[in-house]
Amino acid sequence: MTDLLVWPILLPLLASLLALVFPRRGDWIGGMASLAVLISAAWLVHSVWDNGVIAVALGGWQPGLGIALRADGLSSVLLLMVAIVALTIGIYATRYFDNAVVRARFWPLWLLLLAALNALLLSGDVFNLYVTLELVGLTAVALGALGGSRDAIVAALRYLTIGLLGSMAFLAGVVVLYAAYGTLDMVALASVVEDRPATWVALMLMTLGLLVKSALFPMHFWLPPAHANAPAPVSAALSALVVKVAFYLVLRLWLDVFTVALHPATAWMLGLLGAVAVLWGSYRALRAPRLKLLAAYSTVAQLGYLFLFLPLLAGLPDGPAREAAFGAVVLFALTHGFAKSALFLGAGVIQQRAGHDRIEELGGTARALPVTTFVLALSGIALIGLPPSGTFLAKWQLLAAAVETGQWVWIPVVAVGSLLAGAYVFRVLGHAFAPGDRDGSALAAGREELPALALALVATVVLGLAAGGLWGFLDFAAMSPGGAR
Amino acid sequence: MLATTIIYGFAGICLFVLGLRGVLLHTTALARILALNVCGAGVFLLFVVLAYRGAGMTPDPVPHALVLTGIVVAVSATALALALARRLREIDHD
Amino acid sequence: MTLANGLPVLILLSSLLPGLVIFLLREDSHRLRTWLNLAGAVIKLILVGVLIWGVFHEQVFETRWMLAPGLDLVLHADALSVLFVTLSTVLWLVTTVYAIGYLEGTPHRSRFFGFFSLCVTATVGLALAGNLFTFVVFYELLTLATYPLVAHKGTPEAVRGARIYLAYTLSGGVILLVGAVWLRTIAGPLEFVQGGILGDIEGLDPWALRWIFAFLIIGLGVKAALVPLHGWLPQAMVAPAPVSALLHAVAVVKAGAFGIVRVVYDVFGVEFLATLNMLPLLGAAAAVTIIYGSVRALSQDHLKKRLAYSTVSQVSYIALGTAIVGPLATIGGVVHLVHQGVMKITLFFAAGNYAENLGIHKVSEMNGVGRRMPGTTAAFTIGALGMIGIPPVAGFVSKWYLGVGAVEAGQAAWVLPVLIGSSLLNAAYFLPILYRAWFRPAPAEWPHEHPRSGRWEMPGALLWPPVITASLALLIGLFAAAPYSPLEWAQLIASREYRS
Amino acid sequence: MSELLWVLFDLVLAGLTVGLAWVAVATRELRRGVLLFVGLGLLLAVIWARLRAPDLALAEAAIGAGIAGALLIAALRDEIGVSAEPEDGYTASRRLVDLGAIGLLLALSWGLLDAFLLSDGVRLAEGVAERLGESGVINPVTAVLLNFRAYDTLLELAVVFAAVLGVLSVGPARPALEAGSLVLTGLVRWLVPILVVVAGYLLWVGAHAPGGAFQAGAMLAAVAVLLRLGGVAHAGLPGTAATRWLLVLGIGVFVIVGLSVMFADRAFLQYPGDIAGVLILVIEIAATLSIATALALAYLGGRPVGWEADCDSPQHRVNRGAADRGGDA
Amino acid sequence: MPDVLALVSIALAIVFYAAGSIGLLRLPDLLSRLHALTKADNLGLGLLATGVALLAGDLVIGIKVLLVWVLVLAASASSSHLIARYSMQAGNRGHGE
Repeated sequence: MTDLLVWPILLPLLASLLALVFPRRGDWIGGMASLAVLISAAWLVHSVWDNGVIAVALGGWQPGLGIALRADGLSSVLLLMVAIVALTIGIYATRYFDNAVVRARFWPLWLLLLAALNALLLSGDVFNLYVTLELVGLTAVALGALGGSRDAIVAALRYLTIGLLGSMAFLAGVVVLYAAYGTLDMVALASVVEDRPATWVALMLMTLGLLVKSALFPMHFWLPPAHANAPAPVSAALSALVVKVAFYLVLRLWLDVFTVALHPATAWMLGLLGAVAVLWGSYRALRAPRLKLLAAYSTVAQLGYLFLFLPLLAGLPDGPAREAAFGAVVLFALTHGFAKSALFLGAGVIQQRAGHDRIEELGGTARALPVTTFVLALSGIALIGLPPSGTFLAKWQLLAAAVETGQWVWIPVVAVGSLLAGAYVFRVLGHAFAPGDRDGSALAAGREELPALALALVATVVLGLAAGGLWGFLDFAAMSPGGAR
Repeated sequence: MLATTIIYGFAGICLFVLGLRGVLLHTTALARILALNVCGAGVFLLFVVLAYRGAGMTPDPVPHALVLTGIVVAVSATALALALARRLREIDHD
Repeated sequence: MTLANGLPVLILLSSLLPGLVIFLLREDSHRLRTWLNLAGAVIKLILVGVLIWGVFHEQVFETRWMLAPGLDLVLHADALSVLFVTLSTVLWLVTTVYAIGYLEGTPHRSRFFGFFSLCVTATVGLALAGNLFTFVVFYELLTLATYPLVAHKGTPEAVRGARIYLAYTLSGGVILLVGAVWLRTIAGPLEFVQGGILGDIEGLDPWALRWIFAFLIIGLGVKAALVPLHGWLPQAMVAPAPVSALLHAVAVVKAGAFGIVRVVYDVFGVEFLATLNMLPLLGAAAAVTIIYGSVRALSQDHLKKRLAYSTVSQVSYIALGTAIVGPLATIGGVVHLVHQGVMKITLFFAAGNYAENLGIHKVSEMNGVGRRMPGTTAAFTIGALGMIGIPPVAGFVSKWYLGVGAVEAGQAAWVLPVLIGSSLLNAAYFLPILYRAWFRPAPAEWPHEHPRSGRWEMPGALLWPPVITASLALLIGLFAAAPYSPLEWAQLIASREYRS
Repeated sequence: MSELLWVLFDLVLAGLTVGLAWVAVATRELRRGVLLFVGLGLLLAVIWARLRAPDLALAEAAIGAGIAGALLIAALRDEIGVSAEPEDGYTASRRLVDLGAIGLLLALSWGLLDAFLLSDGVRLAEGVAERLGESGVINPVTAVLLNFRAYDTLLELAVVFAAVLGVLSVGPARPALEAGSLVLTGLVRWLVPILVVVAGYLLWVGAHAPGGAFQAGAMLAAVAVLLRLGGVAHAGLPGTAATRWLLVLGIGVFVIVGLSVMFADRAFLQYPGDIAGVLILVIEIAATLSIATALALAYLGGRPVGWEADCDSPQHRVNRGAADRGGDA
Repeated sequence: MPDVLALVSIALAIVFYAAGSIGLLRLPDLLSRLHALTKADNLGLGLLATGVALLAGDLVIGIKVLLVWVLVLAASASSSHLIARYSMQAGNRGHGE
């Protein structure tokens, strides 16, 4: 049963190799591999649901010496989300890249990215996290530069340099940790870490690296050009998965490994950066001339929300309130993953159909593609946090936690952020009502729009109504074996 | 053994900080890649310093393996960065 | 899935499913769309009939669905919700018929009727909400469903009006959300209970409760068009007639007023709220709105704008009723919920007919319209008289109870002048229209008149709805004391709200 | 007395390294920066040797100074005729960055000082020494690399694979150099066989002495660089299909060995004791070939000629030109 | 005895290296600098290699070290030839650069 953990990593890795060797059959290999990953992810979630945390010591060496792969509630749920989103984006990519040569370049990199994301989510070793972060970074940059335009290359280059800087900071943190505690395994670290300068410096460096990679406010400038100029399926993966996975690591480190050294002051500082990110990201999204740029800035804003949860989780004592807040941050991450990828795929359909994605001249295309406009509306609802979406429940819990811990300052931030989000979403949707001639038939660009529609529906309807089970699944005990606290 | 650790440890920290500063201050891609490699060298030096256990003792092999991995990762990142930079120059020239 | 917890969901689905199917229909499948709409409306009416019968006999209907730990989506039918559900179901059927007639030959009808059904689903959901969380969910859904309706025509003014509408309602929604979360966190799950729950919970800081009450009322006030927050309502007049009829008589505006009634009676409990002495503030706001709305209505030449301002003032009667602590005033406020709905929808139907048939938009163009369109104008007259509060039309009943309630509660000093003043103002802006319509000679020819086809002045689908709603208003006024009448029902609600 | 000598030596070496790094990073003139960087690489190799890390000294000299230096000098060659105009205007203000750098320096020193006080200095050294017998190799670094933390090395090969995929997808390779002068071709003809033999030796010796897959791979890549400089366009790389297989070989063998072991119901990459050494050698051979191919392709700077000839379906052969420009995204 | 010999040869090597470096800094033009570098440093390396070989005492290691010297000789000879040739082609005719 423990060898379940290996498949989500090895399947896409092997498929990536095959996709390079048999370039012409990239679509088939990619589709099969993504499907296989989805099945293994679902099976993994099922077995974590049955018997809590699953771990395997690779090479048979006990974790101190060797590397352990671990899957608990948090990582298995994210793994499932990555698998679903990747499969859907993969299907869309076969239609998006009509040029077989570019597709032949896309598939090996794409499957490698999928393997890297799964490896990062399952890794239980701090240095191994560095290598997986690096692998995610490089594949993301290579995919981003697939577009070939000058802006794409400049953005990819800056994304690479900044990403490497982040990785170096992370590695410096790993050095200090290894120097102080002599082990690289996260669970071992969690039990041995003390509240002293070495831990603070290590935590600061690792968090700094991860903040750069998850594009939190001051270090967000590389994200909008990179996500806006990458091909649509790639920018969907970048915004929904790559940036999200960096936040997952912050969550894992803060709540699982360094809980002893977690001072409310540092959590507040992150929360503050998150608040500024929310306001700044939403404001810039409001003024973005292009749809994909709007979506990219919206990612910066939504990540700000995620970081708002940190001071709240730090402030809440163990108990139902904290479990609710923790479930909320996971639900927020999941819903944003689905909604943002749907938004980018929708933008991709519009860009290919209209030749551009400038919002002002969107009217005609928005009417010709009613399903895509509906997708933009659904993902917009999820971004604002209006009821049928999962984000609404997450924001409710966020506000509830803010009231519970008495941290009132986050409430106006969330309120204004939601209104700004409403402004930039409905600015786009307003164009769908512009007067016009014939309305396109329901599924004008059928197969291209279905993946986006599926993702948007998951974000709003499924995660909105059926999210109740998430909290049960994530109950705190499953998060770390034996509860290191 | 203490003197060696302090000297090279401090050298490692200096390299790391120099590299970091270089990346933030330079604008051309090549200069930034150089600075990144220097930054990496600094971190690797720290790793090896904490692996060093005096003249007589055999050093701790784990950091050595990690640094080896680090060097290879650094060179592949450099290769990708240089390829992107070259592509950029090609686009600018035609 | 016994009937007890299945019925509320069925009522919701009866408009949700047709709506979703209509979205997917191609533009030219008119008959299927019409048939779907009407079938949905009729089925809902039947289900609501069963609901009324059940609730009258003390049967409990409740569906519960856990969305998140501590946050359950609860649909629970009690006396107050049944009142609002009946109102919206009946008027939805009538408005559907009207809309089918009104939108004949216009583009984007699948989209229109899809959102139209979603809007009613949200309203019914809001009415059946069993706790504050569910109420907020459907409250926001209502905003989403009505935005495309307001922007339906696609003209720049329509899109601008819709954007203003959205700005107001989203802001209101966020404020309501903050208030609801705050209350939910400090006071636990807020299941609506007749007579309120906060009274029995100790250790709640009164100042926090005052802030929360303010947040909730502001959030709801946006949709109930209390004075500073009413700006969106006149702008939303750009919407097609059936939308402005549905929006201003049944869905949006009533949602706000209904929300205020829920918060005052079933969350805080009116006796407990009196101790917090926040009700005078609400009363003052309502009074100001009533007067302000009527005054602004006077100066509006555009017929629909005048009706809009009239709505602004009329809805605040409900808020006024809730603000006065006393069973009679409560009855007055709650029953006005229904009466205003029926009367106002008649006026909007009539206004729609004038615009559709004769191209009349302004009051100044309405000379002699009574002769040309007797049916519609007769309905308009009944509606207008009701608004002024002249018996036997329903409006008189609610104003009467409000007046008597005020006297009984000893607050006649400021309530009576407001009531009388506003009735006079109503007369001031409605009677000239009636005079102009009946006694002034008709102009040589109407702006752009539709040729008279067949015996009636207009196609049946457009003529009969206003006539039906007008006669309904008359019947409710005449047979107020009959069993199952809105007044009877309001008395049942009031009796359960006041424990003393 | 010899203790003092060593301290003096360390001071000079460390001081020299930091000085060289400072000038390499601070210089405005790219050419000098690159050459100093190569010098820095060699100095680092000496430091690794000084700190008793021979494997790293080899790797640093071969990869850090060698291959990375070659890549940078090749990039310099493309740079000729281009003024170092800023790519994109953003640079954080100098004072802010300097302040941050000093702050970081102090913080890191404080953290490491505290870490050294806290730790007993042994960390994982004893653990590896005890289990070295079961690892199937004698050289502890190779044991850690290919047995204890084999998964890290697998992912590291994936990183190299990702980088080379990126290089291949970005654009076509550099134009080949014309044949070198008689002396150069003579040198190449002599050096290439020697280098190949040394690479083989390094690969073999890795099991019980400093050496191993990465150093050998870098050596083979050096052969490719030499051939390329000598005017051989394909730099020793076989045809497209074979090159694709070579690139894939390293990770493929690694994963297949790791998986096949699982059929004997052992964990992934848990080599059976007796044949561990053999398995490690097989993996190392495959890894060497993959790394050499990857680094050679990186030196080429992009897709070799005819790289995507077979992968576009017939109807797209028409806009092959557009494809090379990356096509519309 | 071999240690003394090794010390002498390494000392000599240092002298030659110093000469090469000074030559590099002082000499006016490219070709003469090349001349100084290749000559002095290679000889210095030879002496150093013999010194180290003697210190190591083991024949195999000694041969390997000398092999290093031979390879460096070949590399520096051909690279200095190439640099000279390139600079000649670049047209400075061997004086003052």
